[in-house]
Amino acid sequence: MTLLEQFQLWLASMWPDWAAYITPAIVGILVIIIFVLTMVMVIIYFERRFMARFQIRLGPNRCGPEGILQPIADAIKVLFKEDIVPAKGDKLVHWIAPIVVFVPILMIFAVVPIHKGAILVDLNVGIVYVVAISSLSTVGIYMAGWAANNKYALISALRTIAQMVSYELPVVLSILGVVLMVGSLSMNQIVDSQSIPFILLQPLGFIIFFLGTLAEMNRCPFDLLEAESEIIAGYHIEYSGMKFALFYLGEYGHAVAYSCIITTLFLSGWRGPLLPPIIWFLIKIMVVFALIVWIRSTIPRLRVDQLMAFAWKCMLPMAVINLFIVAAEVLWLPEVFPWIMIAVNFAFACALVLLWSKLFVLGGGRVEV
Amino acid sequence: MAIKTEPFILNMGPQHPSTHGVFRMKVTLDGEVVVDVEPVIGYLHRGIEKLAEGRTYTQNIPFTDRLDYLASMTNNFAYVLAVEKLAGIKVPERVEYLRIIVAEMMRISSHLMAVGFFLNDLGAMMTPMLYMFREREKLLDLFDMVCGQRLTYNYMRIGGVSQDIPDDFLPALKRFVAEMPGFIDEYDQLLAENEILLVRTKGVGVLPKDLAINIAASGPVLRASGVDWDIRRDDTYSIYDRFDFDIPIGNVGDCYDRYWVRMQEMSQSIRILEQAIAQLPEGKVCADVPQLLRPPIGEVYGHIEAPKGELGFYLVSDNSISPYRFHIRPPTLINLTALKDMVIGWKVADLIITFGSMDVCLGEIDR
Amino acid sequence: MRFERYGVGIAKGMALTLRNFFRPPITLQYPEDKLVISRRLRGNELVWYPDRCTGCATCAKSCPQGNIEIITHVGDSNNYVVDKFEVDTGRCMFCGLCVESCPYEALFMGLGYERAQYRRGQLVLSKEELQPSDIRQPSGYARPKVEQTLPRQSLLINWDKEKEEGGQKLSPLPMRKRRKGNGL
Amino acid sequence: MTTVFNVEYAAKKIIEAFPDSVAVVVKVAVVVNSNSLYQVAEFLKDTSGFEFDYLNNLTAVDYIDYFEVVYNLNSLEHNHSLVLKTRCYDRNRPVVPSVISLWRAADYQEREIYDLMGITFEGHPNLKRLLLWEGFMGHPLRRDYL
Repeated sequence: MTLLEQFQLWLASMWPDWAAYITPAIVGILVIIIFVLTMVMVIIYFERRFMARFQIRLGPNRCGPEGILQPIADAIKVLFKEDIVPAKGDKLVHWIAPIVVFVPILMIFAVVPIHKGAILVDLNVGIVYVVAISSLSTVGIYMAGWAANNKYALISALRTIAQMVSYELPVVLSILGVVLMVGSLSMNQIVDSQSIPFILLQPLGFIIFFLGTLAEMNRCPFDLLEAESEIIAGYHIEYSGMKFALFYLGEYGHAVAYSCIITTLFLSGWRGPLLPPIIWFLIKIMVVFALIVWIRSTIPRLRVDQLMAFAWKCMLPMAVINLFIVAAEVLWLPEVFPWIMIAVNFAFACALVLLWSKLFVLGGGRVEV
Repeated sequence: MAIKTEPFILNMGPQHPSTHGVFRMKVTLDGEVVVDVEPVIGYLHRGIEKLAEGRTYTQNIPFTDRLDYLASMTNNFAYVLAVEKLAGIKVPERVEYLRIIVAEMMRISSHLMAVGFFLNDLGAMMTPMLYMFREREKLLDLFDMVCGQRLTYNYMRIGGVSQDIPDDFLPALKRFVAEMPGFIDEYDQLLAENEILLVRTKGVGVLPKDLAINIAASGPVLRASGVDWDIRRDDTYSIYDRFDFDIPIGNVGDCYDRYWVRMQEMSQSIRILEQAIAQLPEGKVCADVPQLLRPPIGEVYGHIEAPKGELGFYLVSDNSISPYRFHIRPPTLINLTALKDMVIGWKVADLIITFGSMDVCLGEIDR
Repeated sequence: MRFERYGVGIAKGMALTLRNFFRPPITLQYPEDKLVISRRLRGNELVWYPDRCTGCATCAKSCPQGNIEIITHVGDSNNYVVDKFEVDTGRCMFCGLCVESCPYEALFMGLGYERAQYRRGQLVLSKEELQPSDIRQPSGYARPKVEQTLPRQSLLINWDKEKEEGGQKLSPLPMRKRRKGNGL
Repeated sequence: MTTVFNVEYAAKKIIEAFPDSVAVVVKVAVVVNSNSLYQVAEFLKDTSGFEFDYLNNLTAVDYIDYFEVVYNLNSLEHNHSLVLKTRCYDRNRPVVPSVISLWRAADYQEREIYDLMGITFEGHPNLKRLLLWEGFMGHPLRRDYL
């Protein structure tokens, strides 16, 4: 019984059915939008300050105390900018694309449990829903790249499609490992069954999922579609004003969403001692995001063929092997000794990484033209 | 049914984050693969060669600052050496040392920029670049102390330098020389072993040895291709023969070798700086040269090993106060000749890093 | 190409960025927090002392850009009286050749560097505007006597010393200093 | 230290190989006729003892009466240098053979001279203006420009 369902039951005792049904839904949607927007603001500020310190800079510190109003100032600036549509662009698609990018990311949050019972809908296929919805925004990115009628944007759009198709597979396969252990697709149940965080039980699955999501949210070192040194800004090169802001929101919303999913799947969600669950949840999101920022500020970018090779030659086989190992363990290992499982899985993870480092060649060389 | 594809032309630049200025490339792409590159330059052309014909020899020194604005000191150096060769001026001992100290500082500073921006082109999100800017900032402070500017130094004069170094200079430089090797080690730790950097740069953008000689590549680009040629040693100018330094040589000529050669050259420059500081004599800082110099009729080609390659000045004098012909041999323009051969068949991303590893400076190319 | 080192190189790099995370940032909060600039700074165009100037126009001759315009007439005691001393600083490239060539030390480079103007016309400085004032102090470029009187430059290389000792003290948390006019 | 190749000796050898090619020998340089420039350059590049494989610098000077094209040659193997020059007297249509097939270093430098000095290099595959735009009137580095 989620909190919203309780709220609905309570309303149903005094209001007509339709109102009792619709009001909690609206309240829930508002809460989620506010949560996402606030988190995005916090995370933008956090990333800028955090990355600045990695780069021995200070970062934004002028607006408000310690610069915490910087995202708001940015938002105001971007709202008042002129909205430019390329003369030869596809105007309708150009207009729709930011929405198509942003809406699916909001929809992901419907199944993220941020507290015990605090979930908009406890779908019994929650994680499948996440996978399905999150790849929708790729369509939006492709639309944006197509509509801009710009060659950089087109290259970016095609890169997105290739990247998303490649990285969706290892991500899904590593999720399956978690699902096998839990025995359910519901996000609530996944959290409930993590008395030990799955990052310990499935280190390899975590690594694959983490790298795969880095690629899916277009973060360094897989940020090929907006590689600013090659194709400048990629798909949003011709966007300005509020449309650009939607892409920006979408990008960071994606980061928040995937931080939430990683937290839920591998870091035991809102569970934790002493502190209230919501605080634990936020702390874990921030830790995951800090890791992402740290990686972004250190590592150079991969090339497009190396990116593909990494997905198909390294991550996909590893994810399959990981799935088989987990399945075998779930089948044969007694559940009372999780420590054995942790040791075995760590050993397997190390062995596989070493093996793949030696065996596999990343990407091709020169093409004869 | 076979899918029909056709190459398309991508216009990179003049406004592009990684063209290091206003450089434009007409790139023909087949998907992501580069089929053809045509560099288009001239967006920063200021006609310095023509301007110099109407100014005196001393008045031309500020113009040389504006060639390769990341290495103004060596530009000054090359020009004054050429004029001194033309006019037969002997400079005092202290001046030779001062010039070599600032020129080697300039080489470190320029290589820091080159490597930093090369890594930025690789997509390392500014971090290594800002670390290198930190070190460069220390050097710029010292240049500022010596000559009052941070970018366009105008420090050298015909027959000497404009002013002696202040008292604070040598202690600060000594401290820099002591600290810098630690930072070079740090950069190595950050990136030299980084797998992604190796995957991206090894074997990419190879400039073979014979081609490198044929296009008269110079500087780190030539040495990375395995040619043992450094004008500081092979055509010694000033007093470089008194110092003990090694010349790092690459063996493949790929982007990684160019990066590696630059990193090694920084260490070698620090060795030269150590020796020069230790030997620095006292004395005058400028020879007696008339304000309006009239060199005898003749011509001279003076070249030095600038950070980016062989910087040459071809001067023709008609015994008047201004040069009759003032020609600059820009190293990076001539290095660029090979760009097309190096990138064809590689991806767009490789085009960017190959271009970045050549360390071009548009102020010098367009003049 | 292979990942032959099992990600050790990447881990080393990440360790280094983390180390830099705990180093003090080297940026300064410019309008509130200023460096002591070089004693020889070639800033703020020129500072002109009319009492020392003899109107010989050596500076005008030495200027590579031909920016300095001098008009003189012969005065009572058979000297030059400067009628017009005008510098178009929009074209000035701060080479300092005019200051070096001045035989009577009447011309100095300035110490200021905040010289933005709204109109190009404001960049043409007349005789009165070139004279020393509060914002127009002479620098020690090519003038060793003036140089000795100026404060020591704060260098980044001396990052552990205070400003008075020629350093640029970096603190790990520079934002602790409260600023006035904290503005959105 | 790069030694300067003996100009007299070089001129003698060139005359032995190609009679009538050398116009005049000045103190620092061998001046050859422009129509035999390519052969001389090829000779200097490929003959053992010379082996000038590195073209340092290529420029042109406008002496009003004639244009002088200057080739600063260098040999990385023997570490010696030589200045080769050629002159063209036709002010309206100065033509010099291109050496791009010997030294590709001449590519941009010949284009630059064509652009700024107006000397046509015969045999250059891509002789377009380099620094100035197509359609620019005149050649700015000539002494009579402006």
